[in-house]
Amino acid sequence: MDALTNYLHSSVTPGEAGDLLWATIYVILVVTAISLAVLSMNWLERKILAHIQIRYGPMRVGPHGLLQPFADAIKLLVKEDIIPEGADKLVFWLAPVAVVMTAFTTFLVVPFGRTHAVTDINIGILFMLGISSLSVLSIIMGGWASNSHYPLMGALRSSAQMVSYEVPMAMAIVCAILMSSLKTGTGTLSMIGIVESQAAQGRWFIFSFFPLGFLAFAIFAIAMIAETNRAPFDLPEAESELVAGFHTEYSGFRWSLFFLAEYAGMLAVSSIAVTMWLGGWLRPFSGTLNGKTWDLAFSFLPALTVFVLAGGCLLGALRMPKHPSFKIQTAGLAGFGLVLGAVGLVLLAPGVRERVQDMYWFAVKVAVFMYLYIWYRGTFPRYRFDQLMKIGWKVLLPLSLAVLILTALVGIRQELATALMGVLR
Amino acid sequence: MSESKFYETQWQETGKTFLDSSELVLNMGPQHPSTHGVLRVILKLDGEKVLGTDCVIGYLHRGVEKIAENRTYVQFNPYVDRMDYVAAVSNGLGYCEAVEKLLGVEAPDRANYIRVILTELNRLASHQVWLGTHALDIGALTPLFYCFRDREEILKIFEKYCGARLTTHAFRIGGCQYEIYEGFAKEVLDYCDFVLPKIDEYEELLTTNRIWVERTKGVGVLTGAECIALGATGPVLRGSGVKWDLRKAQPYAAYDKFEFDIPIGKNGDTYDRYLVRIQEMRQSVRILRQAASGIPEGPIIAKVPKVLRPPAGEVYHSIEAPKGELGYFIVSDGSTQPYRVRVRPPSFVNLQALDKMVRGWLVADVVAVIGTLDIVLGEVDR
Amino acid sequence: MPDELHPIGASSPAEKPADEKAAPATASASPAAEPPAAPTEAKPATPEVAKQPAAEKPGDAAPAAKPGVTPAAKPIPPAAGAPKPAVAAPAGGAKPAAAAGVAAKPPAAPPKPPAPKPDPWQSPLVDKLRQAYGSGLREASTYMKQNYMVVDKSIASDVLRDLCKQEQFDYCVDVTAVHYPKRDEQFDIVWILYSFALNQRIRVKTQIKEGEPAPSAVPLWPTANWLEREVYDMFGIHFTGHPDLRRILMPDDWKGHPLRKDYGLTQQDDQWVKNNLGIESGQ
Amino acid sequence: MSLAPLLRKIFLVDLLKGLKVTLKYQAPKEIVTEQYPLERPAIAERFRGQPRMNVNPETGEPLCIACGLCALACPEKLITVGSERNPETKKKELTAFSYDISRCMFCGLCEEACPSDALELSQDFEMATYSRDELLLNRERLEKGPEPTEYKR
Repeated sequence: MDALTNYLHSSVTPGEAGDLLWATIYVILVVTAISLAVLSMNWLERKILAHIQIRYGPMRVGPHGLLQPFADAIKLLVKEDIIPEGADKLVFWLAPVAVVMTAFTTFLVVPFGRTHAVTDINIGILFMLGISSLSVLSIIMGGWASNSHYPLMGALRSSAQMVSYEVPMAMAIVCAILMSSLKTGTGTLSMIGIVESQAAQGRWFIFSFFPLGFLAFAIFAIAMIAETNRAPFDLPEAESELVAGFHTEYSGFRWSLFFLAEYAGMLAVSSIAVTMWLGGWLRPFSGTLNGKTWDLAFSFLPALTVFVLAGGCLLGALRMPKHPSFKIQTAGLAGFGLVLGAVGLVLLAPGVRERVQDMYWFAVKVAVFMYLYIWYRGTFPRYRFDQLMKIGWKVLLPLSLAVLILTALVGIRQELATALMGVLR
Repeated sequence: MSESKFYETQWQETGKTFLDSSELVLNMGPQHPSTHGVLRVILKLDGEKVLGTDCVIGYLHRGVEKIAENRTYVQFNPYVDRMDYVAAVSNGLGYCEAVEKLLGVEAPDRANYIRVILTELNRLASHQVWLGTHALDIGALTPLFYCFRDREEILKIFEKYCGARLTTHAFRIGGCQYEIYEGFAKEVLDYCDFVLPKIDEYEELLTTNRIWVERTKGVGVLTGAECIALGATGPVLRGSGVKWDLRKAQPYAAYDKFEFDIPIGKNGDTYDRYLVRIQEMRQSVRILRQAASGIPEGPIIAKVPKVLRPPAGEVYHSIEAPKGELGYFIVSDGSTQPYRVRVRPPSFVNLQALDKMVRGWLVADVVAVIGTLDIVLGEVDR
Repeated sequence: MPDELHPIGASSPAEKPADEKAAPATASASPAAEPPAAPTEAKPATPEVAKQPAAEKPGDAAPAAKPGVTPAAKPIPPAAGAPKPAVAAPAGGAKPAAAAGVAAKPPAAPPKPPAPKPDPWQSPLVDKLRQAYGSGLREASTYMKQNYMVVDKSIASDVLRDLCKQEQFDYCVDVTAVHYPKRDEQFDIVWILYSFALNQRIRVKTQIKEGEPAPSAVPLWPTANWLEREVYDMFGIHFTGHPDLRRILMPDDWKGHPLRKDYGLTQQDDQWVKNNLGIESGQ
Repeated sequence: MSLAPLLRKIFLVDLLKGLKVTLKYQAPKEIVTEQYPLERPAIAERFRGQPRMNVNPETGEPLCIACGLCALACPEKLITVGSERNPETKKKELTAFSYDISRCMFCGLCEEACPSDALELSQDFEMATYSRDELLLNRERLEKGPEPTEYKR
């Protein structure tokens, strides 16, 4: 009980507070949440992509295919585990494990809210970048160990791609770090610190030094798509060229681990983008529309969203085909709506209301990124390998360097001016 | 010897595996997402650069020409639909006209108009399938569905007209079997109005899209002379700037009665071929409008005997199929069965250009070039 | 053959009795006396030209033969009538064979209306070629408005080269073959050429014996590569000068050449069934 | 490069145009696919589907006159007609009829050949069966016509 009260009154993350119990609970929660998010991403991607492509998408397993990801997961788990004969078995086995490990480890420092992170370390962003770069290794391992041409080419492509896009990505992040040093005077590498400096400056870094902040964000946004191997940069798993890229030879559970890692990676880089430029857990207009009433008004939004979802479910249940075979589905959907409604009620409670605020906004921002990912995938063709490299090295890298230098110059413009004046005098 | 054993011994004997050599032999297909069926291309690669290719075809070989020798002229008609199954109507048209030539009969005007309408609809449908799959190969997932949505309307017209959607068997020797149904002309005209904005939409998605342009411009270049030397016809030839279309050069059916342009490209690259095909779709709509609003009255089938015994002799007749020149060389010995039917398949001949087009390019371009050649393996292999 | 079909088949000549008029003319001209027929048609009566109506493919020979056979054959059954010209004209290998095939197919071939005959093809191109090759150009005719020429196999490659390089036939539409098993020169090789400049299409044909190679057109038109491979695959005809003569549609270890007339439709199937299933027939 | 294309390139106009199209089609009302077993497609009247043998609706006698024209017309030779001459009426009567739809390509030539409208290709397109034997339709099944499966879950 003590632990609970301690936690509830804590204003820092469990890691910072040295609260091992809650840190462990948070790790478990984060892993579960990410896995669930990946499952729902799976459903959403299929659904949204289907709607872009004027089809229904999954409709049969559960109402509107809501249970489809679970069915998929079960299918993948019970599938025969195939290891190609020529494969290097140990590495083949290790690759998906490593990729999942790296993908989940990054979430240790992601601040879902001021207190909602496993821990906050003062080199948080470096930690994230470092760990997420490790996923290259597992992809190469998977591609190499398969002992097959397509995976090998996929692995080579993806390693080249990830390595080259990491550079502009890091440059863009350095811009954000530079921006965080304004006003406070000291820049920080801590994820929470960066969000807090955005709060302190009263604006998100995407709007700082216009258009430099936006440019840095744009560079990061492009690089992160390439970093996660998504369309239009999905060369490593380009279906029409390399069949499935580095995981061509994987199936069943191992494949599902790659799948999990890919989506977890998407969530991770989106979290970085949100933290660095979009104010992390801060709600929009926290600078302009502040004050008690606005806070109160905004604090109802999570519950409202859940209610809207619940209403959607109930409406959907009403509009289900009136066919006897849809009885269970209709009931299920209605039940799900009711459960959501109950959750919404819980979210209305005063103590809970404020506490979920942070997470809510963070989740909303990440969800926007996820939607963009899917939207891009549904719209754009795929770049060729050399063109991708060209964009990375010849466009993004110089651009990011320029933005970095300009940001630095703008950041020290007063000092620069005084120094110049001194020289001139 | 099992595969791994093979590598092991190879390793022990030479100290090298395939990974050690600077050349990589990649086997693309016959089961590969973007070889449009069962094409198998053996690629010799240096890294990702293509040093050479070898096409292995024949996985879908059904011996259509042999079947023809064992069927009567009428009975063989449905089989030609199975060659280029994306443009079955064109196949049927070519065959029927070839046999008509052999018989010395001519299809009546009304039949010719119906034939033109259906073949042009089929050209649209074929180009839509091409665009969808080509875009899919290059990574754009969505145009495929838009194209198939619009093609569906064409297939509905086919289904209403002749009772089948894909392998239509729409024409008979001497004309058409089916009278047009009520509202046929209106449906075709409505479709013309429906499809033009959709073509604009495809263009919005792709034509100016920088990724699309980068992926297709300058890729798989064939000059006009190379096209002619390689026998490539259809949009491949026109994309290289040779203004040649059998519908104009040697008009058949009722094509001499309609006004339309032959769109041509300049650079002979994948992008130009794309533009040519898009323009061809618009021209098809133009022909459809003229044809559907002027279907003459009259019989739909010429007087042909129930049992066809064309006089001994041989003819070659070719039409402009969506993929290029589709020719039929038919030898008759005066009996009810053709002595020899030779199909000159455009896809088969065009596919020869693949090697020329992809040398020195990357693996991703092989996929793009296979797409731009618009091959149908049913026709390549017959 | 179906009995039911018979009345329909029989009715067809009755429908067009007018055509009968033309029959005697051709009948008396060509089949009755082979060598004399040639001078009436062709210009100089060189032996090659004289042989021409006989040696050409049955597409041409059959219509000539049929009207001739049938009036004469009225008292005798056509099956018996067919071999007769074979003895009479030993020079013509193809003609009797084809005639026999035609006569034997429909049980009682009704007197057909005469088939349209190929007309001689007059054009500067033909004159030029005739000048250059003389009797090597065995025939140049127009049938159904389509021009074709039959050349001796010894000059085939030269004619093709001339057509390609000098006469602007820059596009090789198709290379194919036809098998006439009963003829001495079993195979017709057909090159279909097109000229973009002239908008003209011609066919060049030559005849070769079993086992004889044909000249390859790949050096002239690269497109002939796969087309010749297909001919090789389907007929077993070798092309000299082809860079890469392999099977193309059939698997490499396939036995036989499917488009030959003596290759049964279910032959391969039956063999497979016999070997693998141990039964006589799968169908 | 003139300014307008350059600006268009910088502001990603080409990409936004495509995104606009895909955004537009996300509305659920744009969906064109069908929930197949639930929603059934409209089949055209002339559709060539599973064959059926028509009988005289009043007497129940087959319309087929056992002429065998369908068997002759069939390119795949998959129809067999058994007939017997009735000694009393001197007419041919149908004794057996089989139609192998596993080899059928639905070209419609048999239907066209039939002089008595007995053989007809119906609108039924659901011909999947659990065994190949079921695809060999005999006279009884042909006369009964296709029996489309009801959609059940």
